[in-house]
Amino acid sequence: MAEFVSLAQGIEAVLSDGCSVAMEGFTHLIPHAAGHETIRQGKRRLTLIRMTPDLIYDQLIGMACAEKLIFSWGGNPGVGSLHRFRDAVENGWPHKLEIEEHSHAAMANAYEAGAANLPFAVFRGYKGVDLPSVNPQIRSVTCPYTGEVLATVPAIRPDAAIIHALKADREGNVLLEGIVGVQKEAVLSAKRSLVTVEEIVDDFGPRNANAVILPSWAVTAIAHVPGGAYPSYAHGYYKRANDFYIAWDKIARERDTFLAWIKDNVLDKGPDAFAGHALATREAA
Amino acid sequence: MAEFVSLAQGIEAVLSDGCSVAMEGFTHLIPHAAGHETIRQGKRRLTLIRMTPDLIYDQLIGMACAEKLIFSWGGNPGVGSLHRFRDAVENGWPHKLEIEEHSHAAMANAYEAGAANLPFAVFRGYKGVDLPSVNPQIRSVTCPYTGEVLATVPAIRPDAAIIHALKADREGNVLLEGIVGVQKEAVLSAKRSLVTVEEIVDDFGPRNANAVILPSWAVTAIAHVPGGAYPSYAHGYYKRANDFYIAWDKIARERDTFLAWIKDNVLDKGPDAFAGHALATREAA
Amino acid sequence: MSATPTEMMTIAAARLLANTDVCFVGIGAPSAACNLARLTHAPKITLIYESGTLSTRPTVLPLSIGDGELCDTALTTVAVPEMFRYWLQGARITIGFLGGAQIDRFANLNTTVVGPYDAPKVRLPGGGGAPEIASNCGQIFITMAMGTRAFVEKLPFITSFGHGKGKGDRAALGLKTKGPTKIMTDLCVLEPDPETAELTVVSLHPGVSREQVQAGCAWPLRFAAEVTETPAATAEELSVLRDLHARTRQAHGVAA
Amino acid sequence: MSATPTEMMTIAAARLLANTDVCFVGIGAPSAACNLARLTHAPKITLIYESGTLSTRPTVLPLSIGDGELCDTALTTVAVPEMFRYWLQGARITIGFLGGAQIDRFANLNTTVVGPYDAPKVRLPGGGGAPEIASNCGQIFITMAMGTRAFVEKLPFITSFGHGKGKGDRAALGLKTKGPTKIMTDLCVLEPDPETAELTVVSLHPGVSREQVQAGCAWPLRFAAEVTETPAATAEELSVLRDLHARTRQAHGVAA
Repeated sequence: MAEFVSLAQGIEAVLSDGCSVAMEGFTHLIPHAAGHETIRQGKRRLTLIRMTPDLIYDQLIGMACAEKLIFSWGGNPGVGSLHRFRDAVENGWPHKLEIEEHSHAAMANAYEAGAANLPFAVFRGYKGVDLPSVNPQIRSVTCPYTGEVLATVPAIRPDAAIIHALKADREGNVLLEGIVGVQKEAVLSAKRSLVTVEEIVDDFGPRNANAVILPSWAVTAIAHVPGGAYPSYAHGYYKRANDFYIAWDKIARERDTFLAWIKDNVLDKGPDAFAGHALATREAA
Repeated sequence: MAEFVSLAQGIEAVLSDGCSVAMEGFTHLIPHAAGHETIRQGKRRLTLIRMTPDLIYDQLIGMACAEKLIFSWGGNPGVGSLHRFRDAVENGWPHKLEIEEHSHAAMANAYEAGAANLPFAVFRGYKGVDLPSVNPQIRSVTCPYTGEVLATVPAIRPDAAIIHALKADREGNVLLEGIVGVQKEAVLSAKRSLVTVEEIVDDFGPRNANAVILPSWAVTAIAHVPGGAYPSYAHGYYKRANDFYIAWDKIARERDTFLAWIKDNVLDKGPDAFAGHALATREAA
Repeated sequence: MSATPTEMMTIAAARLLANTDVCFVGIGAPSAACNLARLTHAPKITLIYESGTLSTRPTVLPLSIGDGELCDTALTTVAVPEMFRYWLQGARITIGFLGGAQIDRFANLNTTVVGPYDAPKVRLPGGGGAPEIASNCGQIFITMAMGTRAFVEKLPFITSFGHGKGKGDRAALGLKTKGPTKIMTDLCVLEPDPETAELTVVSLHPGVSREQVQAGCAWPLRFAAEVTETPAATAEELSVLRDLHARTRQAHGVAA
Repeated sequence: MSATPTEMMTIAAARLLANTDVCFVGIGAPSAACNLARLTHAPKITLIYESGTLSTRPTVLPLSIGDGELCDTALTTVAVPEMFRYWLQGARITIGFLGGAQIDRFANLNTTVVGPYDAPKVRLPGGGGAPEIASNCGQIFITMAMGTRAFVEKLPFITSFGHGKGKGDRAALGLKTKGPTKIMTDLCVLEPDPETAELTVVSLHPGVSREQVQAGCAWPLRFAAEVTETPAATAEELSVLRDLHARTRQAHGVAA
């Protein structure tokens, strides 16, 4: 059964130095508050897994939390580069970052296989492209019926998954709706999981057609962190802070502006700051 | 885009002698009216695919429509045997029936692989059991990462899928909710599909958390057949006619009582009869 | 007020269940046992039916694996492929319930055929979910009424795997789950012997003799060094179980 | 009122789309083109964004692939694994849109690195959905602004496969889809030559010369036997497109 914890307790419970973690959320519901707490706790040598590293992993990479990145698209959506990610790959700052690169289809299938407790995923992909020549984890199997050769990737089975959701009920069941991404698969593929939520409710009430519900017994810990997805968004709560995504380009371009921003906004702040961000975004919306 | 048709037109459009068809519905939403229309049209040499053949395939097998059955559990749920299925397998009446037998997990994975346009499905199954020794379609692949040997089955890719759903909107999008089974996968795995529906609406309105919506462009044809799942049920419309499942045991036990029932209730009737059945069940509920 | 043999089988099964269990429930005795546990000592037990209903809390027993009642009272309902992939194969189920037409001394089960597969004397329904329930759940509880046609020397067909030909056979296949750990019958409770995995009578239901039990089994039964008496059904167990069946009859017009 | 080069690129792409198309849409010019088509001659076109939104009808352009607006106006939204398995790999998409940092003469694309993969001069975002969009969609439309750093002689890395080294290479890989059939740039429209699959200029946007096009391309460009002029943007096309961008700016505070 999921336990209700503070964000700090939750990060301590699910992350340890050297472990692998998937912090997921596909544009929607990116667990930024949990990323900040990970920086504050000074976690090291993490294997970071995420389809789109986005600002959340740019921050972790820049703060030297990551040893390895498993990913499929490393940009600032609609804006351009992730400068901290590029600085690590191009210049080895703050240290060398090992990368394992896939396509979206490969990562989505690898999460699905992890949730299904399979050791690998099979899909039609990687035809004619160069990624298999630089990623030895991309292999193949032959169909036992047709002889067709299909691509394989290892299942994603992280030590921990961290997601942000809309609601938890008092039994610890979790609700996501809107764009639900790969979060269900991330949680089910992981050994342990932390879910930050916008609110805790008595009853989920009416739900959208594509609502995803995670039973309490499939979740390790839940922390109540309103606004915890900012500058990403929480459907029905607050909108995506597009202006912050644009501003990040300038903040993260240079090492010193990045470090100054992290000091002011992460190291010197706590999870409560997110409630204010979300409120400001909601009022602006 | 899905076309709106009568049930008779729909069966003519998606079924032809010798083709393979999956009529799915897991206890809920079994497309019985479509099964009856198939009998009336005298289709022959069908490969019938279905996890639980149930009364719907007992009727088709008894009326000599089937050449082969692909299935995973062939009983009358909570009652006992499917006598027409047994008569075909044990005694070759009305003619010999070829069978390809799987487990539920294998069939569910095979539909999933079909929907995903893969030639086969991989799963952890069939360990230590006798089915692989009598079904040469159960094979294996070796994981390219761990060396583990996993079971495989061919993807299900039927010529046609037939399902019963709750609602279609006027653009031909289809809604199922409640116990949704493998119907989405059956439709997406098939070359063409027929959906019978309880009602046609302007707007789907509020939906359950697990609603499945099939876009119009993924469906071939839609027929409006209220009550079309009877004696199965349609969530929110009418309940399962448990008494008919019990009665079927007696009807289907002997060949002559079976043939008499089919004449009176299928050959001499049309799809409209189902509206009455459903109404009676609703009133009794 | 004393329990019938079938009630005793159900009650013995219910007693083994705890609040922390996640059970994959079949129709009949398993469903009655799980809901009896939920309505007595294990109110937080998690029940899953293979139709896709997660954490369901029916007020009456379902007649089919996919009754609307199961969906209406579930936390959520998932599609059948997801049920078999993420939840069963995903190793999230602690206890799976199975029964069968036939069982052998190592708790392998047959629900497929009597006679040769290609020319069966009796064609049974087949495996359904059983083969992968047997391999993927943490452990398996079996409920079956005894009789020499059910408890047989040799199975014509192994539909789901118990302990094969003895201890170590599961591990040799790479299975990490425990397999059948308890067999609740209408007359007694059996467990695999810790050394050999052969089924062994560990308790007799009240008033049942060793001879009665042996008469219901085609192979020479082993009895544990200390065979106990299954504690009699309590008044609460019986009244909750009978109320559940009465509600079910009223709702469905038939018994579940 | 005449179109800017970027507007002309978007409008040329929009004209190719029909009511019966099912489009896998990326952010930027593809999104603008698809929604322009939907708001003009193809109101029933089906738009899919890889975040899982099926049959979406946004009133303003999304800034990200997963804007709430896409979900709010969609027929339904599916999980990302389902999107890539059932819908993209399921071969249900007729047209996929791609762009890239670099393209070669056979419409292969690079969005991964400039320089060696292990020691890149510029680390680009990577493939994302592109490798499997390129192979699984019925055909591919590419939108890219010209320039000699974008239209290059040789790619340092093939992120998504176009026509390889020429005609027949797709079939040799077992691909049954058409691959890139149209490349819309800010200056012209190119198509693979029917005999060789080499990109060939088939139409020049109004006022653009052959020399200007060649100046934007690092390899010696082929021109079709008959190069036409791309029809100028109509007043309706321009006003609908500009209204769409104005609504988007108003909604987001920034342009999409």
